[in-house]
Amino acid sequence: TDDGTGGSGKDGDKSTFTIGYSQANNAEPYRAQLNKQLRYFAKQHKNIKLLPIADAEQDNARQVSQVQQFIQQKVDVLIVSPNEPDPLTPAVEQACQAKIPVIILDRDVKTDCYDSFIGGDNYQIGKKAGEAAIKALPDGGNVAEIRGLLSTDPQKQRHKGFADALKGHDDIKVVEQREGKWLQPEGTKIMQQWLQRGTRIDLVYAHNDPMAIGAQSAAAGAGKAKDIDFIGIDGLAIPDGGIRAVQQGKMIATYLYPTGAEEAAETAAALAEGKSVQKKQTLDTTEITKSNAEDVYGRYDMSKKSG
Amino acid sequence: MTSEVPPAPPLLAMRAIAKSFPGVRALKGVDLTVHSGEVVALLGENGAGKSTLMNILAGLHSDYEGVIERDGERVDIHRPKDAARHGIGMIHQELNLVPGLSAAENILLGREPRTSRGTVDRKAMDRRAAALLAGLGLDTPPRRLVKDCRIAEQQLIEVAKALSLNVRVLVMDEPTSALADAEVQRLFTVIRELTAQGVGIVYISHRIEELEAVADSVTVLRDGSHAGHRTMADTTRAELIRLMVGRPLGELFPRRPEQHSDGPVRLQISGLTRPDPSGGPALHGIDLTVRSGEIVGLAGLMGAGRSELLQAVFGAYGPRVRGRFTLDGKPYHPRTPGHAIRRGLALVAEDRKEQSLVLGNTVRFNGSLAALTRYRTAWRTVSRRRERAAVAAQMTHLKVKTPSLESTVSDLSGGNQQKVVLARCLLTEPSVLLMDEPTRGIDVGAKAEIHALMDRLAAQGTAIVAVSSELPELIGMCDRILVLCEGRLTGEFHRDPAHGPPATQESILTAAMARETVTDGDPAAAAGRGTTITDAPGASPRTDGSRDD
Amino acid sequence: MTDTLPEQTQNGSPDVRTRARRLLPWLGSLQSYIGLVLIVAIGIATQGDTFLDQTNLTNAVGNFASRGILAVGVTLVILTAGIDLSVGSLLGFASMASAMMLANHDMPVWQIVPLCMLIGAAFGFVNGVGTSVLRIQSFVMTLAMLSIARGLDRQMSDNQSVGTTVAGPDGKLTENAEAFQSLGTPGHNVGVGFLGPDGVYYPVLAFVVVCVVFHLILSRTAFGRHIYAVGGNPTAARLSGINVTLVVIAVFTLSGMLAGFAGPIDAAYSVSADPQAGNTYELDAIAAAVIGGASLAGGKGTIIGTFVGALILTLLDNVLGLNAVSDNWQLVIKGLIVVVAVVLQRPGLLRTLRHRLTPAEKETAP
Amino acid sequence: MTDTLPEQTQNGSPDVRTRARRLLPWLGSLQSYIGLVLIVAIGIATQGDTFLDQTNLTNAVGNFASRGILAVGVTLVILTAGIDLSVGSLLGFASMASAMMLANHDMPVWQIVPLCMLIGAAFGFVNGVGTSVLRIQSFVMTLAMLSIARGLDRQMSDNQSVGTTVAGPDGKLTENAEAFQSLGTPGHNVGVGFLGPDGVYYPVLAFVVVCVVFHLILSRTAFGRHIYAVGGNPTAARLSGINVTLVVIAVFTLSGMLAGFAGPIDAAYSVSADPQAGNTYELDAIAAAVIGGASLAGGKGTIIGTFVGALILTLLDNVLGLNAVSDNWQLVIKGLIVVVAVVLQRPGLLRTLRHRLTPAEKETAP
Ligand SMILES: Nc1ncnc2c1ncn2[C@@H]1O[C@H](COP(=O)(O)OP(=O)(O)OP(=O)(O)O)[C@@H](O)[C@H]1O
Ligand SMILES: Nc1ncnc2c1ncn2[C@@H]1O[C@H](COP(=O)(O)OP(=O)(O)OP(=O)(O)O)[C@@H](O)[C@H]1O
Ligand SMILES: [Mg+2]
Ligand SMILES: [Mg+2]
Repeated sequence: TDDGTGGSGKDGDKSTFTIGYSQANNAEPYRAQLNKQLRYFAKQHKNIKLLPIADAEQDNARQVSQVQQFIQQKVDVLIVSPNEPDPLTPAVEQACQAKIPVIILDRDVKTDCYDSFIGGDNYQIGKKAGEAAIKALPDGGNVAEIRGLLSTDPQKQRHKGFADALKGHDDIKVVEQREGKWLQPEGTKIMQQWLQRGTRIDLVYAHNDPMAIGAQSAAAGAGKAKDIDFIGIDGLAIPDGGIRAVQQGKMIATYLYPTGAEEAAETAAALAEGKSVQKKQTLDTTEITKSNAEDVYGRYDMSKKSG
Repeated sequence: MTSEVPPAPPLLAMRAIAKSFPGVRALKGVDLTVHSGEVVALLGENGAGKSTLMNILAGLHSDYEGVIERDGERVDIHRPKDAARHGIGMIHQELNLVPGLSAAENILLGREPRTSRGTVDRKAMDRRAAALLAGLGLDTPPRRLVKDCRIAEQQLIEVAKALSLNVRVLVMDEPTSALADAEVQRLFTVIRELTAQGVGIVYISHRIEELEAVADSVTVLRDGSHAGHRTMADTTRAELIRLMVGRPLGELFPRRPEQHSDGPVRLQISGLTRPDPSGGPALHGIDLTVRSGEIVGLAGLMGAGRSELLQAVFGAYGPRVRGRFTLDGKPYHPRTPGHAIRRGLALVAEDRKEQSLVLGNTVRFNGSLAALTRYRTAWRTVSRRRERAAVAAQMTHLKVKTPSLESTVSDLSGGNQQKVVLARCLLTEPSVLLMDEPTRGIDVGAKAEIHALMDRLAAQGTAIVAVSSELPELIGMCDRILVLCEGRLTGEFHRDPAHGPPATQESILTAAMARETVTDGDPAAAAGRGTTITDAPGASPRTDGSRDD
Repeated sequence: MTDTLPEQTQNGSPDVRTRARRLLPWLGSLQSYIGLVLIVAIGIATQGDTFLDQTNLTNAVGNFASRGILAVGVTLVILTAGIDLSVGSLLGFASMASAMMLANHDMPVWQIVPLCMLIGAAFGFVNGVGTSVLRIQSFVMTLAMLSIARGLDRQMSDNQSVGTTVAGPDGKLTENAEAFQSLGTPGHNVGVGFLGPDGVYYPVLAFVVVCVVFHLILSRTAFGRHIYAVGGNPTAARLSGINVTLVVIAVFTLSGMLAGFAGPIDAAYSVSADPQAGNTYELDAIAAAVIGGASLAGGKGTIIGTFVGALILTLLDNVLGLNAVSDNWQLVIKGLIVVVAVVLQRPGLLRTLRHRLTPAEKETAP
Repeated sequence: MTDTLPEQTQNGSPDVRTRARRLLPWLGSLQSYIGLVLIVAIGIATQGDTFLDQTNLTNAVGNFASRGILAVGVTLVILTAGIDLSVGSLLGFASMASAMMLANHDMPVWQIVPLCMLIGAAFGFVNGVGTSVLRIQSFVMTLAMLSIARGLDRQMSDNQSVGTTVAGPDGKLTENAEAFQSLGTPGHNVGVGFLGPDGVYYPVLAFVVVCVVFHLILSRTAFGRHIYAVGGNPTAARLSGINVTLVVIAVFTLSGMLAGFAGPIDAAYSVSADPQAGNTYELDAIAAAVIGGASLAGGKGTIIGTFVGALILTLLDNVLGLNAVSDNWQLVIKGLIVVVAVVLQRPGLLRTLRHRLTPAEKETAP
């Protein structure tokens, strides 16, 4: 997927501009999909060349040094998906001091010194999930929430949005919540323990699809899958992703967490040519249910488009 | 527990000392008295409780019963520090050095001289260490790491360590077990100097002739109780042995006078040469023939390469040895110990703690380790029953003193550990038995048994090559004695003068120090260097000071 | 050694001590399980039948099964005074490989599992050679392998997780996928009928079988003895005719093989293979072994101990989960209980106790 | 030791061998740095000035500094044949504590840092007591502490990350916040003027100073000797009147203290304390020590070695990054190079080489 020859940012001719992208952690299906799409859409723009994507492996220090390395290489545009907001802030500032245009993708940083922020709205997603839950439980019921790694920003937003949506619906109670650390096996384990505790659960809201699917398989194992609805987030268009899970009836709904790859590529191209761009691009989510699953999948499926 | 203070309080008095270990009653109320300037020998069979008693004195065991008095004052000793505080030092039976630290650092460990800045004063340290070592006739460079020192050097470092304490009471638990005659003499000189300064010494050894040389009086232990106290002057070897063994001892050297050098050749070696790229010992063109039923002894000063010869033959150095070998007529070349064992060789290694025993494991485990394949079942598992039976047989055969087959080897007394090593080798039923200091740390009684055993094995056709630093033992047991010096054969002596020059202490020692025959350089110079052991491990030839004093 | 001498009686009532000391050896037999007993006790006390319920226990053990299997392999390595940090990554690689064999090549389970074991063994073999022939400290060697295997895993999978619930054209699971599920997907038991009315949960079965097999190997075969010898005193082992190099290579290979064996189980359990699968499992595996009494210094440890260690870890997790302890406090309590459990079952403890029951116990320095 | 005996010369050109062998000892001095040299060479070869550029090197070392400081502490523990897995969590706890002291109590740096060191030392002390007095294997004890400290950290912070860029009413950074930043926020150097024109990056300075100090302690003081003795042969140490228990407690306390010291640096570096901060740092720290030649069996290792090990790890990372090697392959290559580096700088290597220079070298058994 890459030609290993990096650091070409130094050469003088500006027919093509080099783009450096620092990814928080490649080894999450969602981010892997993002990378794929970004490579693909970058290809669509003749004037930009995407350097091999740098993977921070969830390590702030590592990501900071990667950003610093891109600065060293004098890339023309820098795209960053911060692992955590604060740690990356100074690095981003270093970049903009070096007069390198910066695009912040997916997670925010604590400075205005960037050119464009592109990202989904986790709070809104959480809220929509909450509304779906209300719809799914017309005459009330018990909800269990499997949360992402507690310290992470998306987790907080998705939790808050969901909670806010449920405000005023006293007949719907969140009876259980545990930290699933975004991991599928955790989802399974936690669900098993909840069922064991004998808590009546009508709906499970998981902060991402893997945890939802994990929980669902636990419920299925206990023969309780029919009586429980599952809601996830991400809606990846991969064979193993949430969209397929919705089609297979494992989940009643999942929420597309847009990768923003397409927008990022466009913005990068624009910045490279010195065009001005919109400072904040918030991407809307799409609710994915059985009805629209197939065409959403078709829209975002990357397997045929090579990046 | 108030005991009346005698008019002239002894330097040290231990009264009614009792100590139990799981499954063992090691000491049952033992008394020991040491007066200033006196050398008290502590005698007893393996497992009699000598080390335990002394370990208590050195503060190794926190829980015991009985009273310890220094200069008539009752003192309680429960930690090494306590012992040190009361001027008690001990040279332990097992070497206890830090391999990664230098000789000097080991000698002064815990009492490092400080500079004004509070850092370690290395120069002072090296100076003191060098001085102490020189006092023992060793000029090992103080900075050499202990792991690069020979076992004998290490033992002398232990001695130096104890001396550095300038103690009032010094316990020596088998300090000579790894020393050849020359060092032993050295050590005795040191002991005499110490006693002259009024230091009291407790001296443990299984070499009774040594005791006669140094000890003023003897305290004998048997099965953890006090079996008697004698002044060296008016006692006899026989009496001492009767006291410790409880029965009159069979003949120490049961070997019949005639020489058995006419059996079929079992092991033949010609031109064995081992270059030592790693600074280890070198062996040069050694020819050796051992016949069935023959016991061949290897004599030599320490560093002569005796151990190395056995190890090389046994394949411990891998195939990187040159020379032509035949075993029972078939060609053989050392490859690995495993290969050697399969070919019917067995080695009793020199250092039981480092080379032989899995200390943390059981007697059964250690005993059967080399012979497990013999107890294979149809399922290729090890038959516990047959294994246990075999090991048990050897244990009784060698009279090993152990609570059970399942007790940890490290809990056995030194001598009994040595017997476990012997048992392991015998269980492989070797046709050629290589023994390096087989009776190290073994009591006279057991020694006689082992000698008898060697004789019996030989009679059954086993060929035995034995290394020993005790010449009387070699002379008493061997049909032929080969003398090594600096990795070369420098003499062959026979039990039966008809076969060749007879084996006598003098002839052997002369051959052992025949440096001029191996290295050019005049005898005088050789004698001059005679008292020293040179630095670079194994690099330059070594000898030691059995000429002076 | 329970008889007391007059001297002892002088301080503190002797007979009580004596009687106490008579008791201790008897306790000794149970003692190494006290830790486990403790946790089970807590479970019963707080959750009663909910905890004891068979499904719960099956789930609890099942969740840890793949790590438990790793722990067995790691125990072998630890016995030789080595350590194997790569097992987590190897499991990850094997799980990914198995999922891809199923999803992309629709291979039957009976081919997938042996192949994965082979793959794992190959990696393990490299670990062994690096450790014994190149004399690299196992910590570094296997840490490097951890990184290498993970990298290959991610490259192979292009960082995509691969699902194991492969549907055929008819939309239903393919035959092979069905079979694969029985390797660990919750609720898919094997041996229904001849292994109890509703069969058993394969991961649990596999874990137990692995434990039994390797317990027998360690305690009954010469190879087992050699492992202990190599760990206890390599020189002695070598002079006793043991090929130390081979033994070391063998244990690492076995450890890798078991990781390969656990891979498909983990994939089936998660109904998908994640590129991160097995991440940090090595810590749990080593912990299980060490909590079970294995000494990282080598030569000391048993499979039974490791089994108990694994149970302690997973049941503790289960108990805390059932009691809905907050996630943060779970971490704290888990740490504390593990310490308590280990202290309680330390063999030394009884001897120390006996010391305390006899005079002059200023053993440990201030 | 280079003199050849007649026997040796007889086969194969002796003089060449002899000369070669004469060379080796000289090489020996450099040899233990070959690994590092190798990586620097690769860096220069592939990136030239981009790599050698001072900013780049500063960044590279700076990023690893906090882990490097942990590595120093861990080295002490490893020398006593122990291991400390808790340093990562302790660093996390300390960084959180420091951030809260700054944000909630507006405390000055010169109070924060010592306090954090105290906190770390306290945790470390518990590790030490657990290991030496309760005789819990350090692996278990510190693993438990890893979990405990992390739990407390998360509880204390309520899983919220705490920013260190605290603004006063005027909207500008408070004085204390300014000062705090200089502890590690990239681009904020200390000692501008008297430490070079644009000063030095504090984390680098701190790391180097810590290394020097503890190098002196280990090599020059009696305490240092005792650490080696305890690791090399505890019995011997005990018999020499060294208080083994105290030494062990001391090293764990120091290790914890250093983790506490590194905490604020990490917080300043991240301009915030994340509840997960320091997660898995312990592995990097131990790796640095072991790659630097420390033996987990105890008694063997140096601070210089650990320093080199740290450089190897971070520069390797840097070089691969600058060359924009795809991340998956980075993992693989990193593993491979580490192995190569370790093999190259193994002291044994030269001896082995010398063997090879003499006849009949089929040493290792089939
Ligand atoms: N740590 C221990 N645990 C259990 N039993 C022990 C321990 N140390 C010694 N023993 C037992 O105490 C008895 C006396 O041992 P000790 O070492 O004092 O004998 P010894 O007189 O030194 O014998 P040797 O001459 O062989 O050294 C032996 O039976 C031994 O098994
Ligand atoms: N640990 C070691 N390191 C380096 N050289 C050694 C070591 N041990 C022995 N040597 C060398 O091996 C040679 C023989 O040593 P060793 O003392 O074992 O011979 P030996 O004849 O068996 O004497 P003894 O058996 O009385 O110790 C010596 O010249 C010594 O230089
Ligand atoms: Mg003894
Ligand atoms: Mg010898």
